Amino acid sequence: MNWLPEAASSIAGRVDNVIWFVTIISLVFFVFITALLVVFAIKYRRRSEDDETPYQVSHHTLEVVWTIIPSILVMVIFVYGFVVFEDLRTPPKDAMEINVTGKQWLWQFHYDNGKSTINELFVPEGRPVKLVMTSDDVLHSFFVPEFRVKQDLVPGMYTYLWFKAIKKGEFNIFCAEYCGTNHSGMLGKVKVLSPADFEKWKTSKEELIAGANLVEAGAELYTKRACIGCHSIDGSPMVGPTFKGIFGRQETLADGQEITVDENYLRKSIYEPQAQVVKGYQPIMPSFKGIISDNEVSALIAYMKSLK
Amino acid sequence: MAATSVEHLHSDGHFVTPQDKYSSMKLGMWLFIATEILLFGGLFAVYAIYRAKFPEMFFNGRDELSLLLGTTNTVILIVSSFSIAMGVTAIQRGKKNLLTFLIIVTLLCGALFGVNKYFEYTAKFHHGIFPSTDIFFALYFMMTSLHMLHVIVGMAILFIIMIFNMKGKYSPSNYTAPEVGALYWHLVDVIWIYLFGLLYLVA
Amino acid sequence: MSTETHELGGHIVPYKDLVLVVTALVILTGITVFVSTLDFGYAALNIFIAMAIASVKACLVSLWFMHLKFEDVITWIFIIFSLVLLCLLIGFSLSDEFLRITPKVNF
Amino acid sequence: MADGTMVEAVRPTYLDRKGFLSWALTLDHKRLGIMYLVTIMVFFLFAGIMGMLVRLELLTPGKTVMGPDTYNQIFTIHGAVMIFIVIVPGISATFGNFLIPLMIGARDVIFPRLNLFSYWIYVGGALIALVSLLHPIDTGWTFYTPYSIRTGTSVIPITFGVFVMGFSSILTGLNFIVTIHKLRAPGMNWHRMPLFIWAAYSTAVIQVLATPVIAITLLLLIAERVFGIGFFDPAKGGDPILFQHFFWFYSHPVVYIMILPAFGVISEIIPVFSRKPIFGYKAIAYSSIAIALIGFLVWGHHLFVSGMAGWVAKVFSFLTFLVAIPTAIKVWNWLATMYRGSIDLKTPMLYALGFLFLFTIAGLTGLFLGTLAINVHLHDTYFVVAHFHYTMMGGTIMMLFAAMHFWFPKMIGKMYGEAVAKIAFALIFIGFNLTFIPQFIMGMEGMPRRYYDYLPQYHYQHVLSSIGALVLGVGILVMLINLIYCIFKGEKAPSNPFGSKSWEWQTTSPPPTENFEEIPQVTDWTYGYGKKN
Repeated sequence: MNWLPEAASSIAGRVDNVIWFVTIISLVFFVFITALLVVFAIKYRRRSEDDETPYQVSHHTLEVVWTIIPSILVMVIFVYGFVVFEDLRTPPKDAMEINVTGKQWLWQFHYDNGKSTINELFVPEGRPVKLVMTSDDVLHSFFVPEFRVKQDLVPGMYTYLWFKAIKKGEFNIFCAEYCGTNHSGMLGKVKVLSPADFEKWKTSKEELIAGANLVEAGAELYTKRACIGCHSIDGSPMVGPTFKGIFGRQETLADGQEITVDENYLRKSIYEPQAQVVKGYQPIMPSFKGIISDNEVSALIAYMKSLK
Repeated sequence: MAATSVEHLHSDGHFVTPQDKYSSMKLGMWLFIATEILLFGGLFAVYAIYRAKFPEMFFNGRDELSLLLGTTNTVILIVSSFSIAMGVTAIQRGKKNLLTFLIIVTLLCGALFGVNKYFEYTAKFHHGIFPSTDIFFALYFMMTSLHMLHVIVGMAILFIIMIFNMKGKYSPSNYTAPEVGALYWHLVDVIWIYLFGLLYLVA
Repeated sequence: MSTETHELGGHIVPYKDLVLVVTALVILTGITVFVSTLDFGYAALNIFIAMAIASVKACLVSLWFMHLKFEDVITWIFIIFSLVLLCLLIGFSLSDEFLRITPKVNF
Repeated sequence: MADGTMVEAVRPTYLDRKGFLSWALTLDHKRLGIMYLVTIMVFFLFAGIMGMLVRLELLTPGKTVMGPDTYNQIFTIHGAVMIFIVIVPGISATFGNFLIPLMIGARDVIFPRLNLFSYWIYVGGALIALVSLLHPIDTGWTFYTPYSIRTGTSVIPITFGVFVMGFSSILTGLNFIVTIHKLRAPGMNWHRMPLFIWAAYSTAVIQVLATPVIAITLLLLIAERVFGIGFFDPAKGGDPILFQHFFWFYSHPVVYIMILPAFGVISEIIPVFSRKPIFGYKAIAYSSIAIALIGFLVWGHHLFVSGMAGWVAKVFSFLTFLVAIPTAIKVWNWLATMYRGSIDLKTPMLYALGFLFLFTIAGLTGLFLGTLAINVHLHDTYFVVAHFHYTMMGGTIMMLFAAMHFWFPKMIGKMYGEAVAKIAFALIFIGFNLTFIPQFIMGMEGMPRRYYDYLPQYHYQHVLSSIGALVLGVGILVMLINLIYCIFKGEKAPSNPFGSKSWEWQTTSPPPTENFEEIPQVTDWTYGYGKKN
């Protein structure tokens, strides 16, 4: 078992040093106390009802020692902890800014050139990145264990965190602040690319999956655009209606109106989800305007049509 | 502080002496007052934060409140507090009927306060002002209604004490209940003194 | 101000003292209303004066009307401790509210 | 010491009168203590089953037995019931009620009617809270805004129930403070009081001064939902973080409401079963007060990653470490009490040793969470879950169980079954560690809490944890069945089976209605074990 996840950011190693420091101190005390406990329980166990015990009520030197030593140790830990915390909280001036919005239940990332992604955060290796974050609805918390960073996203307010990835690869993003039904599904990936790859990715126009037909592209988008968080494809009920057999289905809306699900309804539901909510569901879906392009909507609709 | 005598067991079983009973009841009420300080304190903290955050909202909100009614109510409560304090002194000196009279004065003041509050509230509703209007009015309604609740409870307590007093339960050697009831009523007054300052004056 | 002790251990505050206190309270109410209509140029000064006068009034009520002046030390400890806690609650939450470092946003 | 053991049990004991009303309207602190205990154990079992369901669901990733909404509701009920209905009054209302008057040599608490009233508002509040089971709340026991404002589930009944129970807690605390001030037997000065009384006093101070803040906070939350005002709703200009400040202003001190009485219980048990005076009496007594006072000022350590101002975070971290020191001192004192003693490993002592082991882990993992840099990584992960279960379950509940065995002969007048009780202890101890040690590891690896579903990499620890929960559950059942069996079939208990010098043991078992034949005249402290040189 690995006690700590891989250290993939510049600060992670320093946080780990603090963790190891506290772990060692704790282990020493833990072993010492447990040993005393066991030794006393065995050595001084009652042998007869007439055991004689000393009347011993205090020992000043001992008491001073066992007050002073823990006091010094905890103060050392405190100072060590906040020195590293200070660095965790202070982004370098040249950090690249990426805006993050948390929604029930997806992550949305906006880059400075207008590009935006869902649940996938692309960052270059070796360059500090500052995330400027807010939430659209309730509290969320951005957590990447491998980077040892975490920060709450608070609606109506901006918070930030920074990191410098030092390893290429993919790392999990968790939502660490409870945010409702699909809290545990609010996952994302940080994809750390080499600086060159990152530039290439950033300037590339997002294409539908090359060589794929619309249905296949839609299937890919279903995961990539986080539809999967709320809509099943096997008919099981989730936060939103299932996609299985959705096209052509008769639905009753919250206001009692009856509609048939067609292309226009689906398109509208993606761009203005609150407009026509199916009865029995909470109006909580975020709008995907500006995130999912017209082409992608077409692909998604084609995919939904295929789910009979 | 420990009891020195175990002779005078009250029928309740365990009050050691009348002195102990008296000081215990008072200490109990003071602890309850400490609790009340922190209960209203939560609202004061909310007030402090939003007052600092949205000063304009608070200025505009205050302009909607009637300074005249607020001041009248302040004076009414001060007078009621005074009359019940007089009442405690009266019963300590054995003036039973004076206590009854002073409690009636206090209760009338409390009722008058409530009537004023009623007019204030209805005027607000009439102007389309509700707790949901903005944070200032949310605070205004929360603070004053919670305070009003305390006024009503205080009046109930004093009313019961008055009935017992008329039955002759209290005397210079037994005035614990009037004094403790009066303590609660003064608390209501003190809280209002702050609410008046915060809601009606500060701009 | 003079007081007499009673057999229950309570103190009797004379009528005269109570009348003095209530007069002071009404006068202070008048002052605080008057001051609130003045413009000092700083809103904070108004708050400060209003709260200072309110505190003086609260002290008068608690010390004489509520006989706090004659209570034993444990009552004082609890009341003062609750006030200190209140200040800390207000102080910490207020300072967090205003010192929270939030980044500039350039969307 | 006045010798109460001489008195033959001819006088009626407090258990003699029968009938529902004789219990429901009783003013007797001993009966109220037992009523609290029974009520709390019922809720404990209920919330415990919820906890088992949580562990069952987490046995496999994805859906095991229930959907995400149900899961969220179940962990919320588990947390809210355990915290507000079970552990807050857990020891202080049960054994506090039963023991305080007995230990200080009084006939009852000072306001017995208020005491009865507190019990019934506690029950009333708990029942109001349970109304929300019709459409269970899914916010987590912390009721964080703005989710608690937006969720469609029934937030109002449970928060209102907690509000009502808050008053029970305040009035009980008030009652205890005045009782301890005014009703101590002649000669029972502050430095002769049993340490349980010191702990109960510190607890009562927190109850009286912290509870009103949660009361007003929950009232504001209810007002937000009912009237649509916006103190905590960012959409209306409010600040959701403010709710967290207010919430933790109560809810951190509340962990000391839970744990301080446990410190009191262990300070009673260790000297008796080691036959030695408690070591460092004053240090333990004053550290209880110190914990109560400093404990008020550490609430911010729950908000380190909420975007809190840097210096505020540092002050809170500093105060958090400060509160660790008096806690550490207590552990050393308990260990020193055992040194060169004559240790009798009866069940209560086993629980006490178990407590020392578990609480050491709880305290040391608390250091991780108090350290700012580490807190960022560990906040809201399973590490936190494991940490507070070690304090609450491993600390408070273990000592509640210890107290249930230790004072069982005094409460019921019968002995508990020693052999079965030891087996139950072993199951509980092993099951508990098996449940929560894997959670520390998961937390370090980054598994967030309140997750319905999890990545396959955590599967192995979750399975271990669920097996542990099963063992723990079986252990608790064995313990309870043993105790219930012994209520009816237990051997008759002598008045002082463990040789304690504390005052509650100097009267008959079970005690007579008025506790003592004569109010004791106290001439010494209650820890005078061992041979004076």
